[in-house]
Amino acid sequence: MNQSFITDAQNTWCMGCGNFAILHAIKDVIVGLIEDGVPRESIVLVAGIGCHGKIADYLNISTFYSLHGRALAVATGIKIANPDLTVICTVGDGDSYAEGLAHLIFAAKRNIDITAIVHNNRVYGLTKGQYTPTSPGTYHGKSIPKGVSDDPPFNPLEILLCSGCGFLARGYTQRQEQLTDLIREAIVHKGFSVVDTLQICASFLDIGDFYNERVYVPAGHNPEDFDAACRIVGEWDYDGDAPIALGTLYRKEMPTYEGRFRVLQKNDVERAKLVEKIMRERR
Amino acid sequence: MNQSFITDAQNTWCMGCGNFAILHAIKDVIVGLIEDGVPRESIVLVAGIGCHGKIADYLNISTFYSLHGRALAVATGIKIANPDLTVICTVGDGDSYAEGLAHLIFAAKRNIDITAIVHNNRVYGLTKGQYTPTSPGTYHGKSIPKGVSDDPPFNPLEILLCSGCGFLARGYTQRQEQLTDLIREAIVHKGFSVVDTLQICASFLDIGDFYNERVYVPAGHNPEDFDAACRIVGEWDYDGDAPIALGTLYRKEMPTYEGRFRVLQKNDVERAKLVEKIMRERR
Amino acid sequence: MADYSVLIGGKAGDGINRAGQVIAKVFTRLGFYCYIYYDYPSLIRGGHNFSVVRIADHPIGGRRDGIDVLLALDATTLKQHRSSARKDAVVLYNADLIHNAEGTAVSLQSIVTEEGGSPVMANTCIIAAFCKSIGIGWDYVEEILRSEVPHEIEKNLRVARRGYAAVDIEKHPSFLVSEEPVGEKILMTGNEGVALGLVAAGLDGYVAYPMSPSTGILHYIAEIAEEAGITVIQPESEIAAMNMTVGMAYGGFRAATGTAGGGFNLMTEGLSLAAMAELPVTVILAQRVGPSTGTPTYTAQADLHYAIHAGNGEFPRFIFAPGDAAQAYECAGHALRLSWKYQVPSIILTDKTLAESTYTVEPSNLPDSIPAQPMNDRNLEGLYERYIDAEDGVSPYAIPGDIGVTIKVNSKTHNPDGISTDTAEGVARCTEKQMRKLPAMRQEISDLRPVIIYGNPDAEICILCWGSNAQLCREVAGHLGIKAVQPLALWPFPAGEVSDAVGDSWMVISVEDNYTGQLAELARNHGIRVDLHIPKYDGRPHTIDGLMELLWGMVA
Amino acid sequence: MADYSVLIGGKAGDGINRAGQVIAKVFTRLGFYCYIYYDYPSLIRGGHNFSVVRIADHPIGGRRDGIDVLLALDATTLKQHRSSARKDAVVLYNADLIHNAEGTAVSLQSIVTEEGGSPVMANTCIIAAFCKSIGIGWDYVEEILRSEVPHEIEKNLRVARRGYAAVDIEKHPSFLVSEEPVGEKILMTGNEGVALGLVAAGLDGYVAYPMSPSTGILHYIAEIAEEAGITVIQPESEIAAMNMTVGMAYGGFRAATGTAGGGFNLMTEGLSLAAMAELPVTVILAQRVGPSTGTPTYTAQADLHYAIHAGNGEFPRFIFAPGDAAQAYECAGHALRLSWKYQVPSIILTDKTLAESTYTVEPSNLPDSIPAQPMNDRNLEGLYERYIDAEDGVSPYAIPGDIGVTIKVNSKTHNPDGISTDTAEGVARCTEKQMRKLPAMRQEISDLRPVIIYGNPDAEICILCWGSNAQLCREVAGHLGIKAVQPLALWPFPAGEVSDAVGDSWMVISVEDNYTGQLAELARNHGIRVDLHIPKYDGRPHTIDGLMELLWGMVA
Ligand SMILES: Cc1ncc(C[n+]2csc(CCOP(=O)(O)OP(=O)(O)O)c2C)c(N)n1
Ligand SMILES: Cc1ncc(C[n+]2csc(CCOP(=O)(O)OP(=O)(O)O)c2C)c(N)n1
Ligand code: SF4
Ligand code: SF4
Ligand SMILES: [Mg+2]
Ligand SMILES: [Mg+2]
Repeated sequence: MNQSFITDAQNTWCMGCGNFAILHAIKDVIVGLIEDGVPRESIVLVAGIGCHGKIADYLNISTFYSLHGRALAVATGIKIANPDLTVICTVGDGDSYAEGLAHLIFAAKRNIDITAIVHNNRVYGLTKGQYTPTSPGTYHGKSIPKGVSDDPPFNPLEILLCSGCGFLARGYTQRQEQLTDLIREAIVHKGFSVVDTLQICASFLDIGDFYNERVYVPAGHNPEDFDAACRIVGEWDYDGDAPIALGTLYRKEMPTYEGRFRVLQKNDVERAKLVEKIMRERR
Repeated sequence: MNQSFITDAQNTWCMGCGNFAILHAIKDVIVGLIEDGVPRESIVLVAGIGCHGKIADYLNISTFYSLHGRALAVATGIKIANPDLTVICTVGDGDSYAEGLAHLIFAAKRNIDITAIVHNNRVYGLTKGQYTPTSPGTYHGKSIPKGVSDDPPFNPLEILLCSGCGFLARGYTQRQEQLTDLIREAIVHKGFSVVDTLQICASFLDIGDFYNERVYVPAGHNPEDFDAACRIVGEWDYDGDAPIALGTLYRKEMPTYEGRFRVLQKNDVERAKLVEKIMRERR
Repeated sequence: MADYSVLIGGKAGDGINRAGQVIAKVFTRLGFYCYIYYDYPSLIRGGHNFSVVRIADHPIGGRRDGIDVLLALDATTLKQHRSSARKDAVVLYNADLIHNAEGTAVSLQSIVTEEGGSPVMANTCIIAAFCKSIGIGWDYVEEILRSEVPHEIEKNLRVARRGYAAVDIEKHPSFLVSEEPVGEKILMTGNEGVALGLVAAGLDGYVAYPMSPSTGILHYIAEIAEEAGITVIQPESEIAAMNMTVGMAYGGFRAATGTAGGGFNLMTEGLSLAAMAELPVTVILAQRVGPSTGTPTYTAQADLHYAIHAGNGEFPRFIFAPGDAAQAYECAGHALRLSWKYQVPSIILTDKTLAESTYTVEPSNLPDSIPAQPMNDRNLEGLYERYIDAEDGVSPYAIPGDIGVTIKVNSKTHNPDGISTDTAEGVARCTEKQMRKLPAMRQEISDLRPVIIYGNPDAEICILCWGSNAQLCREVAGHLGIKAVQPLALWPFPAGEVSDAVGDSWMVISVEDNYTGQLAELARNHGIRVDLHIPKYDGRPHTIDGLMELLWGMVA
Repeated sequence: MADYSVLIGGKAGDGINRAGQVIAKVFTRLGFYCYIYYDYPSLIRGGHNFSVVRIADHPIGGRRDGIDVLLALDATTLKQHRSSARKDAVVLYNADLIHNAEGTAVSLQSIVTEEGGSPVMANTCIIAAFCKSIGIGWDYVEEILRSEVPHEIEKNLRVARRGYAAVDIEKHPSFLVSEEPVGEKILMTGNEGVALGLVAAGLDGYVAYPMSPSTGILHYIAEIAEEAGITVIQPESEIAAMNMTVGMAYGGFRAATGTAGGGFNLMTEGLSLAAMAELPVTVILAQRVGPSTGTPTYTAQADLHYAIHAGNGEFPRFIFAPGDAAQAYECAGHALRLSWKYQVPSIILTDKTLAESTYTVEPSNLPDSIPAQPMNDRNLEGLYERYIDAEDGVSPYAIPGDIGVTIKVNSKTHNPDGISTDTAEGVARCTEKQMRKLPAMRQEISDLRPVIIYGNPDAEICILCWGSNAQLCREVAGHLGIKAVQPLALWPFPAGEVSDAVGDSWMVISVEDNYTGQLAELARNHGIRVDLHIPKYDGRPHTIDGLMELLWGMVA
């Protein structure tokens, strides 16, 4: 097996794209996990479709390069089939906040032990810059006709909090070290975890300056305090001009879905016997 | 035109079903609207699929008996095509909180002037009582195997508040008069409005007693106060034992989607001329 | 030849379906063959429900026109079905709701109330009365009730006893030979057949969103899930169901999902994903009247071509279409097994008639066992590549956790290592690899002997049929001395076998529950002549007599 | 006969597509016919992009093998395409990135930097150099640039001037007759053709979720939306897009949506809804390589059967498959119009090659106007019933707001008044009503003269083709003296017309961008002999020379 964690696939992200930071943060976390004894074979990354999804080609671990919007549903199936796996989803904002929003919310509701890293570049990157549910209200891609007004974003973190998400963090691609820590923490958290990652899109929404002026790590924030989490998550609404908190915003341990819903497996012989028994009993 | 507001279609709801109360509340509201000068022809009801959806057969107004989960998307198209219409959606909890959740959230995000009345009987009624996202965590329909634990509900009102919903009310089918008022208020509200209606399902979740002991109308609640709305909406999580507030919980006027996004229509001759002009200019 | 039809009718909520099952049980234990057709509208209480229990001393799989016993829990039943009851029919009716009717009156409600029972026990009461009226001894009735009634058995027995006492033995030609249990026949619905077939073939996970007429599979698998060690999930939508199923397959679960046409629409994206990623999934598509929401509780066979072509792009798949509960068992098992063997999606096409009808099954006639396709026949020496080029297109299957392997699956066109490619060679190779599976898949179907001939194999007239119509046509063919041909597998289409089975019939007639004649078209597209199509698209299956009449009209 | 191919290549982000358009514009204004094939992988910056601009004095619609002019913005372009350039080809390359190559070196980057331009202006520079090298005068170059370059024109002109100055006039056979604008030819992509056809036929609303290669339609309609008075919406998903489109139709908007195969999967539920509710919607299905996500920016024609059968249940629909921009315009208009006339869904099947290639269109050859189907031919006297039985199956269409009418539409089987039914008669009637539309729909297709014959109508060899392959096959047929037949409408399939067009050809060969031969199968299913299928499934369209060679191989 190739021991390197980056494949030979040609990288086709734009220069300056925030995806590089996410790729390397995830890679570093994985290397760390393996050093800590997690078998490399038990780590699975599920990607959506979009610029972000290419990470599946670049990371030399087991990956499922899935559908636009469906990564979380696929990942749920994987985790249920084998709860011993460490399942990480890399998804886009178009991917998981538009096309696949329901799967994200239900993953939170179920509290399945999966980590979703949202590459939130706030545009549809791969299809050339249309607006997403987290684009700034004033951002007009090519699909919004002239003459119509803004379509303000929603705040995905608030929605996630209300959906029962037990771990919520916000990272930023120009804070790669912190991002790495957040991803590690999210993966280690038992239960569903989301790292909304503000990602620079060099081609369509290159707003590093905007972020750099506003991001901060809230001092003394207690992520176990739900109300505090709500407050901090509500500070910036993904549209206007407000401080943008980075870090672990909320954390709560709860029983996981795969723990609650997976039944004890039987082998094929036992199942065949059961079928026989059922038939016998029906006489 | 048949002047009666109830069709001749045979009603097939179970005895004691809360849908009757919703049907009559909506009918009364519509009669009132018409008395107030709203043309009967300009009222459209869009129903999902489920027991609730049968209301489309029973109400003698223009209706679109649509798909399970898709009523809000269909209604959005209708409202955009003709903003003069009063568009009401009657949807189920399985319908709009599971299958069609994304459409509900995006209707809220857009603030399109549609009213969604959720017949929240907290089960899949028509398919025989499976659990929905708002079923009590302890409710086990036939799709949950023995030997697995509860799957606790989410709180749809919190999700709606976070999605930008500008009007949120909770009604109850054993408070028909109040329900009627809430539906009227929701329809009159300019922008997206939701009336989550706790509905008795006589066959699968006949918990009138439970509700009757807990529902109350909060005194002095100011629905314009977002924080107060959050508090009151968070009181009961659709699972445990807590007081259940009824009434208008949140209200805020904002620019509507159809106002922001619909362009001035052109007629066919103007369009044909435009095509000619474009071709000319391309030379 | 004994051949009787018992119709029991009432309102939704009266337990009509259950009552039909109990009646069928009475006779199955005695060695008879039963078939129950259950007719109900899409509602929970009220409306008119009825079950027709057909009882015969030979294998059956459809209903006949005439009714020998009419059990009316309400007035509607009597009104709607009196005319189809024979002159000498046994008629029992609920005297609390019906007055002055011919037949035997039993005051069901009064009895139930007097015994302190719940309203639904009226059906126990009328069943007992019926048993008495055809001469069945009380002990046997009690035995059956004890084994079949899940709740409040003592109260039920009191009610039954009263019903039993309320009638005299009628002078009905008793078709009972003895009250001793005979043979090992059991009752099974099509949905249960599918479920048990999947379990027998090693199902690990079932994920489904409720939708008639497939919901019975979800309920049944959930019921036995703990004992069978199967994880059952009802997710937020069919899209989630399908993609979770695909995810399970990647994770090493043999998984399936089920739905009807409306939900299947939402699964086609995941179906195409499964194909591209070469992950085995099995989908049950239980057909009902369409388009769109259509008529949820009535039958159709109008999604065959859709199933063949569903999902963007071209890819191999298996499609099976069983015709009764035993075939459902067998086909479901093979679908799951072959999906895994070839790493392609499989579809089990059923229809409402098959899914919700109850059939007599003789367990000894079922295939010995459907071998679960083992997941450990993998040769993972050296560098593992998920899509390594294999002569037959099938690459070794590894699952995450297998020591030392990296498994990259991909919805995009990919190289053998699972990494995306868009070069001309890469794109072409990706298609060719999948298409190379087809010859072996065809052979696999042939090996199953997928085409069944009923009736007179040398007849000049041949019926072509599929799904639930097959058993009906079998009977019709028997009566008319003609031939009926049923392909059990519809894709890859066993053209040679169908062609051989049809032979040089002078006239080939397709009988299908659709408008356009989908099997007829499929056969024609494979060079098989079909002269006539008998369409049926009103949601009701043919009756055997109705079909015979139509055929006479056509061939005479 | 003038027939030249110019290849310009560079990285994504270098503006290769735009550069091809400018080059084509230079020649279109001079009366030539142009065709641009644009080849790019699915990424935003980097990777290898190239455009082949073919320029001829006769109508064309595909690319040839040999390259006459090679414009290399980077080394990859030279490396990949040098071998397809003819010996005497004009080669211009970027001297800042490429050293020691044959041809003329222009220091694009240096020039751009010196003039203070942005990197993308390198393409302006090389275009000017190219114009010089084939003898085009500066004034005309400046004129074209002024009309075609949207931003920073003065800077661009400075850069262009430097590029122009950097080369001598080569001894290339000049194919310019004059620099005077001639005729009224214009350039149009397939996507633009679809968009303009819809607008011409009265489109009120367009709702779409981005997906290659259909996105161009969304962008273009959004661009002209304000002027055209069209509401354009990008919703949360394709499911929303489709159901909003259906809602718009109910509300009185002529509406359409567009997607590729992956998104189309998600639209089939709404398609079936539109059918059952009898609401007119138009869907553009722009094909790309599948299954699943496949190869997003490469071409395929593998969703034809899927389009015919998509959606549960059986229902009538129209399917058009245009082959160039002019046909796209015409077919899109007819699709929208006929959808409304018959209140059925229509599908416009395109493919990546058609959607994103640029074609020369002669506006005077386009149909005069595509009459928008009026919505006010309604006879609403008396009691209005949405689905009142009509002899031809088409009931009067009212929209909410129409005085005095109640309009009940329904996804469930319904009575004429739109209220649900599940009686046998109701269910059958609902199907029959829809199916009664088919004869008139067939006639409507016939009236459009839906099958085009190219080449020698009496030839013994006949190519059957569809979509973007048609123009290619037209040329091939011309060269080889054989016949090519293109059905423009694929459903209802114009079997008679195709059969007549094929005539008694001695050999019929289908040319399609798929593996299985989907048109071939469709034709065969309608009794039309197809002897051979030339498959192509590597995402690239045939070249004219490549196809000729293959055909020689086959027929010789
Ligand atoms: C069902 C479906 N719809 C649309 C697409 C086309 N598509 C590919 S990438 C993409 C946008 C991706 O945006 P986002 O998820 O934000 O990812 P990014 O490219 O910004 O990383 C879309 C719409 C698709 N592949 N599948
Ligand atoms: C796409 C799709 N999936 C499933 C169904 C089957 N179905 C019909 S009604 C229903 C449940 C309805 O539950 P809910 O929306 O809560 O309405 P209720 O019956 O409780 O009023 C389902 C799952 C369907 N019609 N369409
Ligand atoms: S388009 Fe944006 S997100 Fe995509 S690769 Fe380029 S910079 Fe990154
Ligand atoms: S099942 Fe429940 S919701 Fe449906 S009609 Fe009966 S009582 Fe009402
Ligand atoms: Mg994005
Ligand atoms: Mg419900």
